[in-house]
Amino acid sequence: MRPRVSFGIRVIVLLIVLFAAAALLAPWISPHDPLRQSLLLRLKPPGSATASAGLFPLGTDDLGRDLLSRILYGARASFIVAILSVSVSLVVGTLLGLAAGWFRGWTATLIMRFVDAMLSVPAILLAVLTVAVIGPSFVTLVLVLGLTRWPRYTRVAYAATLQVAGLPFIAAAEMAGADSARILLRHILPNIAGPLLVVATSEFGLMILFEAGLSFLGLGIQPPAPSWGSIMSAGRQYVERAWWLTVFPGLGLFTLVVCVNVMGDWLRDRLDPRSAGR
Amino acid sequence: MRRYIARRLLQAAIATFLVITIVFFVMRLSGDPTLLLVPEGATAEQIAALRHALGFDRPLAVQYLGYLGDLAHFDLGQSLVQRAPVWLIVASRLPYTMALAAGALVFALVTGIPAGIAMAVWRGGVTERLLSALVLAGQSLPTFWSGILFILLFGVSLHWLPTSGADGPASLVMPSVVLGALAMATFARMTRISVLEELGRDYVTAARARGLSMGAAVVRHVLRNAAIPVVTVVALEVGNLLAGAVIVETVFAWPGIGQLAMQSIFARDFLVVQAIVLFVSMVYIALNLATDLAYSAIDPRIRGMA
Amino acid sequence: MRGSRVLAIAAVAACLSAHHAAAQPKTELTVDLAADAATLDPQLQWDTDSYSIYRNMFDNLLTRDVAGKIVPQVATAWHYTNDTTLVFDLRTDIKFHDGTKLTPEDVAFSVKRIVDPAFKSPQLSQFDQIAGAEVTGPAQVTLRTKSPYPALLAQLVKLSIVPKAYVEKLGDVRFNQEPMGSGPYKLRAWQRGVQVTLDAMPDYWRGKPPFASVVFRAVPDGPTRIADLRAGRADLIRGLSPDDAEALKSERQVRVLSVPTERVAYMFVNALAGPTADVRVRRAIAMAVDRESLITALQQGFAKPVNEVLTPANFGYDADVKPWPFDPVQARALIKAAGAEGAKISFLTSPVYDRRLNEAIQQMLADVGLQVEIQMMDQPTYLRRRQGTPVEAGALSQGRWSCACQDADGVIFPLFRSGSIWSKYSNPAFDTEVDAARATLDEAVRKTHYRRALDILREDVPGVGLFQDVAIYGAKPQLKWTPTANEAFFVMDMAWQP
Amino acid sequence: MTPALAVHDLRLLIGGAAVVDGVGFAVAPGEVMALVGESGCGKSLTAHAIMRLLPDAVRQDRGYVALDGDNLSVLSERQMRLVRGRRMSMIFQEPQAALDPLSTVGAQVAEGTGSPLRQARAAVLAMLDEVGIADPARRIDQYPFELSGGMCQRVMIASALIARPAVLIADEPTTALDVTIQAQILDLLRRLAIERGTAIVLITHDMGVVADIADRVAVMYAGRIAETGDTAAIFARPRHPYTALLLAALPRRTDVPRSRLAVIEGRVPAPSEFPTGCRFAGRCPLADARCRAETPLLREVARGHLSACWHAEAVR
Repeated sequence: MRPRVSFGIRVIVLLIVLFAAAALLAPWISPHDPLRQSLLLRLKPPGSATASAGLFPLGTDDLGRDLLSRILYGARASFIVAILSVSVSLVVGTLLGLAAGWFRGWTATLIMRFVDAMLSVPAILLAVLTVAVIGPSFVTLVLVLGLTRWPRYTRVAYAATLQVAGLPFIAAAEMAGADSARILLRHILPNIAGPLLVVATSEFGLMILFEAGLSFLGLGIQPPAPSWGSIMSAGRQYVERAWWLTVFPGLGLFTLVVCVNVMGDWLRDRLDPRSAGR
Repeated sequence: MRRYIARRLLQAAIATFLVITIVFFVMRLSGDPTLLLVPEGATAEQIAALRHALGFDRPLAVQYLGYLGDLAHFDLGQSLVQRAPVWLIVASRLPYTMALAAGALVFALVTGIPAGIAMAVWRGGVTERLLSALVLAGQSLPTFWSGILFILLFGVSLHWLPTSGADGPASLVMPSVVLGALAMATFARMTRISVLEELGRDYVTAARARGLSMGAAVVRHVLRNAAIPVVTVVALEVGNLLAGAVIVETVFAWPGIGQLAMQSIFARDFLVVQAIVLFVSMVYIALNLATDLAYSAIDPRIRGMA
Repeated sequence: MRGSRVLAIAAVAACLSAHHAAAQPKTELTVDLAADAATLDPQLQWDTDSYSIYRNMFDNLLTRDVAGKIVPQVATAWHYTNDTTLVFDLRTDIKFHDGTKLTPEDVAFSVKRIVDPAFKSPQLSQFDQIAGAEVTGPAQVTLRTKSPYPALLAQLVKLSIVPKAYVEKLGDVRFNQEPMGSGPYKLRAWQRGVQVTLDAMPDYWRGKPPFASVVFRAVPDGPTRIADLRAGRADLIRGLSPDDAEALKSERQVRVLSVPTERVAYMFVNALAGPTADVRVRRAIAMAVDRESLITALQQGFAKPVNEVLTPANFGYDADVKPWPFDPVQARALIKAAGAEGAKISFLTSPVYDRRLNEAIQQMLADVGLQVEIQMMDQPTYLRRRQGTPVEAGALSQGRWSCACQDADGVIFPLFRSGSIWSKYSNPAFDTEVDAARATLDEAVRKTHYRRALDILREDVPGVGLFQDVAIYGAKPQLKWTPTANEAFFVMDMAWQP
Repeated sequence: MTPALAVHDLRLLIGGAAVVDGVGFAVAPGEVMALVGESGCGKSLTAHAIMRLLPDAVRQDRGYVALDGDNLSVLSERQMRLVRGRRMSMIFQEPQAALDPLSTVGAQVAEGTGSPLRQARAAVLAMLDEVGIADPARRIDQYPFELSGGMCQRVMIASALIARPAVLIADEPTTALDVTIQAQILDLLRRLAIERGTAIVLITHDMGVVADIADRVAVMYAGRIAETGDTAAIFARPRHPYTALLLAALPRRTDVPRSRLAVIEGRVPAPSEFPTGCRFAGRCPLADARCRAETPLLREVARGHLSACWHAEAVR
């Protein structure tokens, strides 16, 4: 955990890059069309090959689709949902936090009380509820995840803004006639970016887990579009006969989340030494 | 102190009210459960008649005020699907979730805290490396995946434990471990930091200078001081355990309120869902409050101020 | 509240420490269902799991035998005095579990209770053709319907008789928690979400029940139900998937029981809006779906081919109606002719429906040049759109239809009759036939009308019958039981093999 | 006579750097020996090394400590535990930090006896009384936060001396305290040393404190002993330029006695940049080529007075 780029961190970064590349390049590196079914090739074990269809390195699912291709495309879904929902909550949370920290008074009370209320409902429960009721779709998923997870950013941004706003150079900028928006964006935001980045990284891992979890419950990415969660959910029915359907996507998910978490710890140690290791 | 508690209680009340309101309206975003209740051949008139009888043709504001009015009389209402008092339905499932949450908490505490202590005391060694790998795993394992793997390994292959359901104490083991893994990781990390911080303090050296062994110093002095930040996370984790129960209870077919919540959400059994969310949020809020009060139990400095 | 909480905790403790001995000879029957009963009041919820449990605690006015024929139960005989008046003679030797006699008043009360709008029974629409019920003799009840109603007897098969005095004393809410009937079993304990335990009534009027007690457990997870059966924790399990059944077939300690049901798997095809408003496209879709491979590959043979949107278990089914053949070449040509090549076709669905079937059909239609977009939504939204205007309803969706009345009137009438909420199809000729079949009690005449109606449907294709669903059960080999098409679950009909 | 405590040729390493190098001294029963130096000179590490309570990062690769003639380095950790508190104890710079905030005063003092407070209560009360705590019966059940800094240090002393150890290591015991309290604590230590015959190793950076209570003094610079001898002799005539500068910086008695040693120009080199030769050469007005090339060893410049300077005789 020492703040220098150790061998372990290099491996982690490499793995994350590999995952991202797999997600990005899925259409080109997948051996099969992830949606192409073949009812005659259902539930074939890893390594199965047929003369006509070729090799299925990780086997096939319950509709005879290639599991490896579906996992590669599933990485895509994980990344896109996580990136978008983290962006949504980062933007919403930061803006609210900045506003609360800058204007203080009633604005701050209002915003921070709402943050308290949001934090007093377990986010996953709220997400499950909302998605189940609105009906699952990609947009719903991103919005619900994004809009249930912003309070953590608000808290961090609020505390950091309060701290930075008290520093002399801000007063100087104010006296020089800069308006609030300019000060917030040009002077304060860059100074609170570090802690926000730390939160965003740890949230990134959580979002990947949430997406998979909701898809597992049938509330996330909808079949036939591949997502790690929905592949596992379908695979659960066949857990005794087709273990590969749950083991491989889960392994991908687990590895990616481990990498993101390690990365998050490392970033935190570098950028936010006060809370080292937390 | 009393004023502080009063203020916190007021905050809690506002938060609860917001939660109730959000959930009430979210649940009604996609319409009412009438369509789910009628037989397939029902005509439009028959559907309208049942909707009227159930009161779902009233304006939302009227339904909302009615619900608040009932709540004010501590009336959670009657389940549309089960036609029984909501409190009875929730209360009959609650013991299962409590058993599961307690099992998970016990698992997380008895593994996480010693692991955290060990990582701090034997820092830099093989022990720490092994344990931090374990902690990282606990933190990164999706419960629905580890749940299935456990079922596959201990239930299907080894036949050690029942695969799912609530069938004897053995069936509590797997869901508790799976649900508790994340909390275990959190406790271990928190304990490690906290103990490390305390180990560096003079009073530890002073205690050892008086002839105490390292172990005795840790047990007699370090743990209690390190406990304060850990207590906070323990309380918060209990709330997260209740929320996490939604997925774990689904995977293990555990008949607690998490499973009930999922069933009721899909059946649009509004009042049951609202009652569960209300309950979980209140537990969450109460735990937060309890944490603050727990500080004073541990720390005489705060007790002095009370 | 506190007291009951304590009790509930004690109950969990008891359940957690209970050991399920698997020793023979067994007098207990343990059944794994997918869910707990929603209600045990037989006049409220009627989902399959609730139904399976409470029907064993009550007697019904009428019932069906194994062959599906309507036979007496509480009623001994019945006759129409005119097209809207039906007189039932009743047994006089039936007692409720508390020893009170089942009287005609109880029967009349049961009818009036379920049709009372204030009672808000979800089953109301099945009985709302009934205008009244009067006691007309010491062992006689007379029902009146609003108009001639051929499906009345089929509906009355589902009417359980509840004890008037007891219900009135407890009120509806408590009756649902402490139900009592006159059936072969009475309620011992109900652990919500976990299990319902029933005890036999040894002096039951139809004979001594086969098991001293029956436990219905809620086991939502399919693989767990199978594990329970294999391990002997359950004697009978419901809701096996075809894949599971196929895998279990070879095992000696388990017997797979299956029966074709009256449930028809069908595909709705919107005849009023979108690309499918063109009958050529609809016919092409009918020819593009390879129903044979759906049955063999997806259903593992646990399904029966059907010629129409109806099953042989329904009155009115006609095997002579010829379905469209599987012919992708012809289908592609038709689509080209209709100018619908590459057309986007929406396929509405919800998590309730078999995902694999959706995706398989999507692929089959893609093979003939139609771009199917599966739109997943939650069940209430799905129902609202499917039952809404033709434009809202989407082009396609799949469904599994059962009217629980085994009559064509309960299937093709609501699905395709103009004006019905499900129907996105309008053909006056068809309407005339199904209306006529509804207005008479003469079975031969009704059959003729249905044959004509089915011929019209075949040409117009507002829906495609995919297969007859098969209910699959897993049981211990020693259990003797013949499951029936109406998915009834009468413990009275089961026994341990000697 | 066997000294109560003798340190021989101690060397401590952090990484590769010898932060303490060749330190040795002896203390007789009832004697107060001061170890003086700027912060970072290794005096505090020496104290921890004597107690065998070094931080993980510090390694001792040479030398040993003898307590009443017994070589402590051959003891196991378990045996060492019996030495700590009973035969030798230690008090610290920040008394409030050195007390567990969550344990009562009495419980912590009792730890020195090895038995729980319930059994040791009378002894603890007596000890608290002996270190000058008023109303010990009330104080015994209080928590450290309820006590002033000076009282906390008295508690520390009580906990360190309750088992009547022969040696007390006092690591900057008065630095964190007010001037008046400082004097009281020093008096207390002095009195205990005389009454109980305890040998005291007093670690300090304050020559004023040394003048107050030390019988003998060892001046440390950059991990080595620069000069050692009787307090009176050294104050009368320092034989090391460093000591001379320290004494020169010492204000007269009437001035504020909490003078810092940093008044000497320049700063102590970091362990990684210790020069060859005399480590003080960089700041020494007398330094010449020899000082920068050869390490001066301690040599007797007067009876009982040793100095590690090539120019000991030239020091004024």
